[in-house]
Amino acid sequence: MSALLAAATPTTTWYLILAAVLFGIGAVGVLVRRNPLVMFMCVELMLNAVNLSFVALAKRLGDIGGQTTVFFVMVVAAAEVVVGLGIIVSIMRRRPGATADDITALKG
Amino acid sequence: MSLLAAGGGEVLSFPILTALVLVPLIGAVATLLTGARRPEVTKLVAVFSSVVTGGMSLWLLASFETGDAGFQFVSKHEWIQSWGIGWHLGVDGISLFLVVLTGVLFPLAIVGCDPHHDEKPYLAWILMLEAGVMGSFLSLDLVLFFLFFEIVLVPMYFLIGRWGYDQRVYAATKFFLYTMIGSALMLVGIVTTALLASDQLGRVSFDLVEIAEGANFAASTGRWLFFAFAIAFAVKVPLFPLHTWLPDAHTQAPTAGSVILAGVLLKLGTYGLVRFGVYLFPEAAVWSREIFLTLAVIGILWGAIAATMQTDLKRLVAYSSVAHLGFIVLGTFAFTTEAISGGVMQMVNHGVSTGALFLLVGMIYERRHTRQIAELKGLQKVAPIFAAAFMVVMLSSIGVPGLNGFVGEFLVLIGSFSTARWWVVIGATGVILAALYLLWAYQRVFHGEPDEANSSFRELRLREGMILLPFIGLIVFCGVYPKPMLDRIEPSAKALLVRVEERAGFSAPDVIHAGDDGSDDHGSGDHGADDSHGEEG
Amino acid sequence: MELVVFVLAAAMILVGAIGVIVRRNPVHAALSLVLTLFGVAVLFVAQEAHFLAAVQVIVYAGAIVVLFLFVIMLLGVDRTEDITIEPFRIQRPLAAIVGLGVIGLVVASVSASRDVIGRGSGLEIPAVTGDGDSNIRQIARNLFSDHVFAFEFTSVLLTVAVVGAVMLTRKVKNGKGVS
Amino acid sequence: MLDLIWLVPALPLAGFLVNLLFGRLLGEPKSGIVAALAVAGSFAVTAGIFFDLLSRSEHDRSHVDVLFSWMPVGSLKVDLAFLADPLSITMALFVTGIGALIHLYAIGYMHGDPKFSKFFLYLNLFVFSMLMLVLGENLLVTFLGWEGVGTCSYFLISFWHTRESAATAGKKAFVTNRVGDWGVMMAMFLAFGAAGTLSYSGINHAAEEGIISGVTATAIGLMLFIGAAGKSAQLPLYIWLPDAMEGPTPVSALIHAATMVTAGVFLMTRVNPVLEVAYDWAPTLIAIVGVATALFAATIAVAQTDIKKVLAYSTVSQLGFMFLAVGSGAYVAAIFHMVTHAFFKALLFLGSGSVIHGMHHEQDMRKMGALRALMPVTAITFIVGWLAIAGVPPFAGFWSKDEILLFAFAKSPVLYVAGMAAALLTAYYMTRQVIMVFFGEARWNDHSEENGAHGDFKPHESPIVMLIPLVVLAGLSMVGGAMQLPFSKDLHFLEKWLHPVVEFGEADIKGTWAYDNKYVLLGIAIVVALAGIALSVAVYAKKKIAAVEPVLLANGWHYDSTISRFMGGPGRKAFDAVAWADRTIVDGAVNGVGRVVQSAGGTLRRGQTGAVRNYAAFIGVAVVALLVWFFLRGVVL
Amino acid sequence: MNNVDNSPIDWPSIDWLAITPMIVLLGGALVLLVVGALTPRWPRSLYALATVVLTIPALVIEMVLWNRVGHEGPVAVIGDVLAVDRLALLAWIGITVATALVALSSSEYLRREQLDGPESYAMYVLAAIGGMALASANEFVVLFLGLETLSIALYVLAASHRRRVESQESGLKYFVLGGFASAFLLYGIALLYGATGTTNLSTMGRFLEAEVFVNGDDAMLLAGLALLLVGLGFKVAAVPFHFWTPDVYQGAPTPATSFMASVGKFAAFATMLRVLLVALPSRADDWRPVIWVMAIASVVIGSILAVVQTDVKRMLAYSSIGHAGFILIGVEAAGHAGDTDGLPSSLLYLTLYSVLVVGTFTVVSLVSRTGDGHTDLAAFRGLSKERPALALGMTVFLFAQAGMPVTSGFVAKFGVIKAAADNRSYAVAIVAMIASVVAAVLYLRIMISMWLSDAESGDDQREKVAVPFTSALVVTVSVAFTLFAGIFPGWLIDASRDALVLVR
Repeated sequence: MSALLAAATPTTTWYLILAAVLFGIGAVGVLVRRNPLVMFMCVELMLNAVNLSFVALAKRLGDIGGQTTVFFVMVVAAAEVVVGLGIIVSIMRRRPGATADDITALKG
Repeated sequence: MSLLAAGGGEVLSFPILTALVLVPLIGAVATLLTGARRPEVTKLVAVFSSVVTGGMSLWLLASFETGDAGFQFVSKHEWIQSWGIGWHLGVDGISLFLVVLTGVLFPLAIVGCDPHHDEKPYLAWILMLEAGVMGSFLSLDLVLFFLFFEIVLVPMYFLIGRWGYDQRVYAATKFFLYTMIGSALMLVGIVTTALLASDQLGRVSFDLVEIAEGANFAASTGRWLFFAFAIAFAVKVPLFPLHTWLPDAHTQAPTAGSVILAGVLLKLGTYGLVRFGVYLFPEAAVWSREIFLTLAVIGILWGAIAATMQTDLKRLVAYSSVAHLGFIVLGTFAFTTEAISGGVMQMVNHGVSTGALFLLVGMIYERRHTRQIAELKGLQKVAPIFAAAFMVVMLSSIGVPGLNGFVGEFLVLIGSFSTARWWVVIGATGVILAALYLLWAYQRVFHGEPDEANSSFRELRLREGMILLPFIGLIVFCGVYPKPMLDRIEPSAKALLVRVEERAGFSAPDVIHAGDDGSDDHGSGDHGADDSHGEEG
Repeated sequence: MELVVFVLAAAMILVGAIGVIVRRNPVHAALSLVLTLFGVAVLFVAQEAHFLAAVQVIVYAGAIVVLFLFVIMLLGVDRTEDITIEPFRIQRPLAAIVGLGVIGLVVASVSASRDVIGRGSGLEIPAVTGDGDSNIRQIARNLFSDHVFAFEFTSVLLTVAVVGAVMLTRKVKNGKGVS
Repeated sequence: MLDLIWLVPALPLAGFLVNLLFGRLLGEPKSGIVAALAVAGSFAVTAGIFFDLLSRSEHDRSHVDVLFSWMPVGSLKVDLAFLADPLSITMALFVTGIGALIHLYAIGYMHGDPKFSKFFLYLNLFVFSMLMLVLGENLLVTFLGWEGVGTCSYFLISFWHTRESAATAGKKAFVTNRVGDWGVMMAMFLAFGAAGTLSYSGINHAAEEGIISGVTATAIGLMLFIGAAGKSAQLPLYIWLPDAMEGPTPVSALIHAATMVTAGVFLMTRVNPVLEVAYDWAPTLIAIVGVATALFAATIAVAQTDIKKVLAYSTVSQLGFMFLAVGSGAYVAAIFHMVTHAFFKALLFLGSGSVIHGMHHEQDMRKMGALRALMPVTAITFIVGWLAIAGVPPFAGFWSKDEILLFAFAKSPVLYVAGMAAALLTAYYMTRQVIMVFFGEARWNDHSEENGAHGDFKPHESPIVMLIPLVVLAGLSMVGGAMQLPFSKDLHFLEKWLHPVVEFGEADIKGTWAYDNKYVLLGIAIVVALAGIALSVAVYAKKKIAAVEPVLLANGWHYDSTISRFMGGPGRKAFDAVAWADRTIVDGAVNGVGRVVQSAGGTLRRGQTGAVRNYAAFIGVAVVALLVWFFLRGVVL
Repeated sequence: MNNVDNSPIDWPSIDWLAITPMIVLLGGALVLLVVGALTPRWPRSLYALATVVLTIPALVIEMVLWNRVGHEGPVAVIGDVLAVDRLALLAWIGITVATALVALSSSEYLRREQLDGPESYAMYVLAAIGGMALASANEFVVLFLGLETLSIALYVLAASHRRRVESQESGLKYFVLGGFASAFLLYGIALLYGATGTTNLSTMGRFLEAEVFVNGDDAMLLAGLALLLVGLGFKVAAVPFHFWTPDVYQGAPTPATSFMASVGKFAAFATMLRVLLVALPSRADDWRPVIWVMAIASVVIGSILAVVQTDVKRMLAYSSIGHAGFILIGVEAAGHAGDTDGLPSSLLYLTLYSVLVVGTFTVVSLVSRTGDGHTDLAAFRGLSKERPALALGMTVFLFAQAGMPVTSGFVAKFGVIKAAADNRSYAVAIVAMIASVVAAVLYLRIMISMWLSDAESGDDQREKVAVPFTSALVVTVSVAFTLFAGIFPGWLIDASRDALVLVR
């Protein structure tokens, strides 16, 4: 059993696959949700998937650089959230309850 | 050879060709800078600069060395060195008369036509147009030529679009886009030509002479490149079936615009075919000659037939241009000295006679505010002198011997007959149709008893007469005594032909010379070709 | 052990992720997001990125999600969204293509290349020990050597964020809106 | 004297220029006098040259005067040069001579016309062009004149341009002539290709030397014949000539009877060596066309009621005779008939003009009659002309027509019979005309109102300036035959004179049955002419036989109207179809491209829905596509 | 082995001169913010002036650096993360100049629209810094940070007209899609990192040059490349990642639009060139076809969609997609082995286009009148009568965008076409030229509006177009440059050619 478990030790590839799935779910989320906030959350999911990949690869490569990159990604994510929420707040103030599908004045 | 010519040019301390381009340009700027309060000053400035340009072009004509096939008055300077683009101007027998025509036609168009509103920008655009046209005829650098060729569209666009008639915007846009699509291909062609030639030249150069002398393209490559150029010129000519922008542009353009469009702008196409098509790619030109001959002949007939059925006088003249330009293309691709010289001559002749025709139609419009043939009647009775002027110009357009139109047409046909017999047989029927549509139109407009609206038609005024006089003078002079022109055109045409024969192995069937001079016959032998090649610039 | 951790964390992550995209109420979505974020943090630990795991929890779960929730409450947009209805007919099929395509192709690519991952590592950093400090130290070292410019540059990014927030959310002066 | 040959065309040109610049200033009649003097001067110079040439030996009777090099390009060397030789001087003589007479006549005829000076301007220009035509040293100079006379003819036919029919007739003449000109151009091209020159001496020389092959010579000959058919109103291009009668009568006399229309015959004679080298069927074809035209036009003339139309169709018919001569190799006879025809046809036209003048511009013969008393000079001269054309000896027409028929018989009896039939009809319809106009009862009183004459309508004799030419021409018509009498070799003056020009092409009929029995033919000709006259007298004067004037003939076998219907119907439709195709297909394609771009844009922009989720989805799909591509590149390829 | 704990941190040497432009700009931005917050309101144009003044030392130092690179060759500084080569410097200069011009042109806009002063200018400057970092990033982390700095600033600028819903909508769209695309980009970086073990461009390039991949080993690398291209393609607004462009360009405040089109595009293309040519030249055969398709799709779709628009800003947005396609042609050419035309031609295009587009949008922003809403074709009607000089300037810009000779647009197109032809990519060249003719329709339509349309009723009641000094200056400078560079482009061509030597 333990041998079996040992053989089934998750490798980097497992992590990468998991990350890919998470990324995919995030991408789908952006496409199917209409609430801009939730869409934004899905982008965060995608970023987390990337982070997971970075960490796993860093481990595999034995390179701390991957982890450092994740750190920067988090900073960026934070900054993005601030501004993104700012935009959403300013638009929602004018048009409470608007979904992404309602905001289509510009088209064609 | 070009160096020799360049050396000859440098002796002149005055860069006449550069001045020919720059003077109208400066005139345009100066026109714009004149005060709005004094419209007559504006006009004076414009007239002055165009007259100076015209004078310079006549001086050029006077000091042109007859018998020299190469480029004269060459002005060659580095410009965009990194891309091998230079300011290279020169004039030879093929371009000389087009330059002179440009120089002469513009002052007449400026003086002879009235824009009715916004005179200042109108004059500035016309002068810019002149600079562009001059540059196109003088450029010996592919990019420089393209630059002028393309920039010409802008003033013409505004002239049609702002000072034209009711459908002007449509016509101007059509003209602009149609021509631009041709030149878009040409630009690719130009760039490719220079890049492919650079393998043999050792450096990228857009210099026409350098490429023509130094590079030899593989047959298939040359053909593609040739077509890239030829399509642009075919649109400009315009060659059937790419001609439909022309009637619209002509009809909607203000009179000066039509005069210039017919007079010189269309020649950019035929001139381009000779200078850049045949000269650069003789092999491809020979290879594709049947296509061009066929299209030219179709154009002659099609244009003539379509002209017959027009109800708008200006449109009729426009279609007649399609037919006439067909003759020039026919001559170009017949590859005989007579035909090419005739073609070049016909470019000038068509410029003079169709220019004058548009001027006259413009005068009719000024008086009657209509160009509809059906609304005009019996003008000859009330304005016999006007009718006479129209008649002379019309006969020139029909190609009656003794007037200029005949000389070019005849030389084209007789020259082409040996190498393009059946095309000539069919194309020559165009002269019948030319008589048909023009005389029919003349009959409807000038003959008959004038109705009420037409009975107050004003006779030709002195100023108008003075404008028309040079046209009629040229029409008669060139028809009676074309030798001075031919003497200057022929060496260059012959040199071009020698090049075609040498590069493409094309030779016109030898003409049997009964008795008189057989010495001119350079035949198809390589030696003879090499010898005469020496004269080429 | 590792397998168990991985499976559990993966389950958290996926459940949370799916929660984000299927929970109709944005508040619930945000809470699902927290679940995912925690799962990721767990895997960070499993991959010996202790520092990042901590930051993940603090920054993401602690700050970002809170911010989300805060905004949801502030704007009162916690209305449920009917995700059974899709106004654009092609949207869902496209989403399926995108989701499956991205997942499938990336997974396939990653699997195809699994043997060569790590080949490009020029650095032979000793295997990370169990010492928790070490990870932070390594990151710090890395941060202040190779990435010192990037690190300093984040200041610009954060300034942008701050100024941006100010610009976006300041009250509209001079009343009338123009549209 | 020969060096002054340039004066021959220069004088009318000067007259033209004077009238162009000062015509209105000079006014009537001075401008007419200037014009007439110019042509008369030209005649004087020509006469001088004629005597100069006559004084030379036969093979020295050719002189080329080069004015300047006209179109020197490549191997084409065309000079503006004049050729003075028996043929051109013969032509020039009667062109200037008859021209001068007609100018004189026109001073009277055009009296009171507001465009008096302009008429003479055109007339001078015409004479100039005609002289260029005949004196040209090469085909191109001839062509210059050729087109010039065509243009002048256009001006003069539509001289009264406010009249729609005149304007149309002018245009019709020009365009029809242009069809022929196409042939001339082709001939020039062929000749240049074969001989490398356009000069007559070069071409004829080349033909004589055998440099021009038979097939080329045939082509050149036929192409020239197309041109000649156009200019000289032969089948199938004769249609313009009857309509050309819309012009003032002096014009009809000068251009459409005496000079211009004979240019085709002149041209064919000029290049007779080429025709000689051509395949045999080529001249035969010309002869057939000629005789067919002669017969065809004669049948039409039988039923015409317009005094000038009769003469017009008769001209067509007589020109047919000339081409019959050309086709039979009887160039001297052709020229002979051309000259005599010029005399009597000019006379007839001027006479008819005098009648019209006297009848206050009435041209319908049915409204005339019994004019001989009122217009005695006109009547007598007209009768002389009638006898000449009818072929009554010893008037000029008899001799020339007989010579033609002699050669025709030598070529083929069929041609002779057809020609004789035409001659019979000629005598018949000309007699009819004379009777209708000058004899019988006066019918003009019945129609005086509709003639626009006020009150008392009475035909009157024309003024003296108009009568002088009539008398002179009548004299010439009487004695013109003397220049070539069949009785003895010594009396063949014209033949001897023209010999150097036609010696290569002239058919040799010695030894044929016809030659040996030419007096028999002479007799037959006299009988036929008299029979025609007698028949006509019986029909129109004695009214013993009912007149046969079928509508078919009056309408010219519906030939012209059929062509007109075709041009106005299917022809016009075809032209319209081209214009339509240009608008909708050629231009439609251009606009279609624009529309395609527009609609492509319209379709594409629907993808830009404005919904951000759509955008993300599209981007996502693109991502997948990109991934697929790279995956394929990495794994599969 | 003893832990490395105690060894001092191996600080990289810092080439201060190389980052002085950024520091100057950053310092200036902060001063602007602080002063703006603390002092009473300045006359508004002073902020613009201050921004321009700020760019001058930055520009001077960039010139100095340009010279230095000429003498000492290109170097990567601060631990090899920042490339100082002429590609970067040209981008920096372009960005700096464009920033100054946009700042000048927004002065009037902000006054008219009653928007805030200093923050906007600071935002431009900060975004420019982001763009500069992006353009010279030799390290994916810096690249990502620079990209995000630029992007986030642009999101804010796009949404910064708080009274226009269009502005907010464009901000939101840009933000959502931008975040979406950034995620792809980042994922791409991650996969590349996994495949190569480094995030440094030079190192990656060297590694890939040496490495041989067999049977699908490079799948991850290529997947990373694919996702990277998505991110870059999004940023440069190439089809099929262009969907945001028209909406954002139209909705954003016009000066912000011009900033996006100039600075944003310049920085994004610079980084695209650098990534592809420094890190991934050995995979050129893989990415070149993709760029090829993107280029053709961009020129065609950009042109076709542009001609059916009625809103000028939207037209120009589509035309900018077309222009991006042209630049991509240069990028594609640069991917051919031994090519020396592609990179210079792209850079030349970018340089000329960024000035051009600022000028164009400045005119648009003037014409859009109070409320920034009048950007449809009708708003331009009669401009030639009302403001002939402005109309003339716009005409020059439009002809330049159409690629007419004697303007910089021709030089730009010529360079790109030449690069394509040099690599025998004739099809691309022909398609691009034909598409540019289609695109000419839209420029003509604007010109028709300005020059050829008759006035309609109500036109005289419209607000007059005001042309303040600052905007006039921008238009004048842009026109002068457009014409000058069109007639004497030699120096720019040489400069762009110098950029061929990259830090590797």
